[in-house]
Formats: sequence, structure tokens, C-alpha cells
Amino acid sequence: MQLLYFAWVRERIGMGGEEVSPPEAVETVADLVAWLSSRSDGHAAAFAKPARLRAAVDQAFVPLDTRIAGAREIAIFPPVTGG
Amino acid sequence: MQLLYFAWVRERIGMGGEEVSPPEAVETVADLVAWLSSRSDGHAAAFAKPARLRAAVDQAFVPLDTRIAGAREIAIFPPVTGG
Amino acid sequence: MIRILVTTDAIDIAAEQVSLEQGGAVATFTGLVRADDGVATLELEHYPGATEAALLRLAEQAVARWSLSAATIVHRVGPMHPGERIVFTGAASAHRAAALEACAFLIDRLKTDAPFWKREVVAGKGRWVEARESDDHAADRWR
Amino acid sequence: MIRILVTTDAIDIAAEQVSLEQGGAVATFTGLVRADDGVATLELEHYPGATEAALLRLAEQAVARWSLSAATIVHRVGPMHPGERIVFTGAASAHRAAALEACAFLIDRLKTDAPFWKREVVAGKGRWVEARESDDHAADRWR
Repeated sequence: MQLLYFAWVRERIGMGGEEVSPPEAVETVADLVAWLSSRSDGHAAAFAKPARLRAAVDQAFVPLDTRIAGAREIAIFPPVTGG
Repeated sequence: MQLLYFAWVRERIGMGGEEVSPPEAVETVADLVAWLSSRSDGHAAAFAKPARLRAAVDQAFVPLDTRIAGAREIAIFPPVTGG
Repeated sequence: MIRILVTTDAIDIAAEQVSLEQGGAVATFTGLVRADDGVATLELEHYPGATEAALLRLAEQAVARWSLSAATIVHRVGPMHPGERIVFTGAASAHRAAALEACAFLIDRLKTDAPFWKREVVAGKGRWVEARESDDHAADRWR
Repeated sequence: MIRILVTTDAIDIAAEQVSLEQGGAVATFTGLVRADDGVATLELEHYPGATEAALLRLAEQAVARWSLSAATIVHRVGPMHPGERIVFTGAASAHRAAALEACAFLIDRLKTDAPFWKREVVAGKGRWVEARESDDHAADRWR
């Protein structure tokens, strides 16, 4: 699945996105975030406080306990600050 | 005192205003309207339904029972419809 | 900054907007002449002097109540046609809620507190527009 | 008519206003970059595709809820400077209450429902703007 990162999540990880294939045990967005944290120091820094993260699955905002089976694009980012 | 008429009050009376000197018994705007009604058929038509009239004394909106002693300019008109 | 204008000219929205752009948030309202029931011409009569004073009082109240950085009221008078701008109100503030509320206040209260009268010309015949009770209710919510 | 635009160009208020002038009442909101705390540059990042979809959904909700004749949302992205326009929302309707409410709805909900992120540059150092709880409350009143 395609991952996208925005704002300080993107900055800390050091890239705008990546293609990943998480194991079956990774069932929700929260699971995904925990699993990604071990990939690099940047991932660990970006995902240290999951309460500060928001996510979109296939471009729709979702809570972090949303299941990710079948998702093609998952975006992880801080709370939005537009307008 | 100077009287001013607007909208259909002006049209029915046939003029935009006039200078009058009402007798002392004319104490309020309502008294003034009643006293003016006898001046012409146009005045009578304009002032036939006092509930449909509004007034300003020296350019401030006031209820019709407002006393007019000392007023320099009194305007009589329908409810406003701007905006 | 308060700006009050009663004019027979067309209302220049772009210029009014730019003059309001002080602070972080600008809210505006524009009323257009509608072509309801075949209205061909709308004529706006007003009470010169008293009109400007009433509009200034409204703008001053809004500036004080919402700590605005700018407030503008422009009202056209004389004859105009469907689609033309009849009124513009604008409020600028540091934050959006103040600008939005103040802009609504200005147009709601203008409807009941400023001496303007509308006359519609339909099929060559003029008729004075009746005041609406709903306008009194809209104005009352700010009291 | 719904118009959604996410752009790196300056926002042309006069053109947006004219395209909204359908029906009797037009309400608009414009957000400007503030120079709070010495901000020299504001950078707006967004989620291409998802942003436009989110704004379109908001505009469609507003049109349905208030029977609007037109709704517009324009949001600038990329680097910009104090005083420049960052966002514009507009609503047009037959009556003013609908236009005013819908315009407030659009900007309140845009703040929480559209994927934009602000980064301020102060004295050469960048910092991401924190989301505000007050924005969540403002958005909640429309739910």
C-alpha cells in the first residue's frame, strides 16, 4: 500500500511517502503507525505520540482505530491547520 | 417646525415637507399626525392609519407617543425597507 | 476605520474589500436587486443626513462590540436594475467569528434602523415595498 | 454553481465575487496572513486530490443545506506573506440569512475538515502551526 506523510510527520521521516507491505497482524491505522515506528529513527520521532496524529484512508479522514484491509493509500499527518 | 415626508407618505401628501406651527394642544407626534390630517385630502389619506406610520424627531427614530416640544425637524414615513 | 457611503453610483466591491483588509479576517455581505415578479426597476429613497447618521451609529456599535479593525456600509440610492448591487456591509477583525458576526449584525440592523424605502416598478406601475416582520426578528437577535 | 480552487496564485476577490452574484444575497469571508509575532513567510502544505475532494464535499453540503445558488472555496497554497489572502469562502442565496450562515459554515468546517498545514517562518526559523481547540468547537456547531 502507498503511504503519504505531510507537515512535520513528513519532515521527521524525511520523505513524502513510501510503498509498504505490512504483515497481517497490522490491522488498524494505529497498528500501522506502531509497526512503522521501528523502520528508522525518523519514523520513531514522527510517531512517538500517536495522539497527535491524524490519518486518511483512500483520501477520507478516519479515526486511528480504523481497519486498513483493502486500503490503497493511507496518509498520516498532524491535525490540520488550514483556513 | 420643519416637517419631512418620505415614500408613500410624501406621495399621498404631494410634497416632501412643509413648515408648520401647531397649536400647544399638539403635544406628541401622534397628536401632530391627527392635527395634520385635516389640512388636505392628501394629508388625510397619508395619515389614515397611524399604526402604519413611523417618525423621527431631529433625525432620531422615535415612537409616535414621543413629545415634540422643542423639536426642529420631524419626519413622518412608512416602516423602512432598505438593505 | 469606519467607512459609510450613500451613493447613486454602482458599488465597487473590489475597492471596498481592499479597504477592509486590515487584520486577519474580512467578512462581507452584498445585496443584489432581484428580478422577483418581473421587477424592472427598483428605486431607493432615503432621508439625507439621517441615513448617514444611522449607518454611522450602526458601524460604531459593531466596532465597539466586536473590536473590529474596520467596518464599511455602502448603500445605493436612486433607480437601479435587477442584478445590480444595492447594499454592501463589511467587517474586519483579527479573528473570523468577530468579522462574520459583525457583518451579519450590520446588514440585519440596517434593514430596520436606517431610513431607506424601496419602490418597485413592475410593468410600468410603481409600488412601495412592504416592511417584513422577519426583518424585525432578524434585527432583534442583536439586541 | 460550485467553484473549488486550490492555487499558488494570489486570490482574485473581484472575480470570485462576480461569479457568486447569482440570487439576491452574497456573503463572503476572506482570511489574510497575519504578521503575528514577526511572521515573515507562511507556507501552506496540502494533500493534493484529497484537499479538492474535501472542499467539494463541504461546498455540496452547504448548497444542499441552505439551498444556495452558488458556493465558492478558494485556498492558496505554497509560500505567502503577511497581508496576502490565504482563503476565500463565498455563498449566494435568494435570502441573506442562508448566505451568511452558509459562508460561516464553509470557513468553520474548512478549518477542521480539509488537509492543509501551515508553517510559519519567524526570524529565519520554520515552525508548524498547532491546531486550535477553538476551531474544533466552531466546526462542531454545524454538526
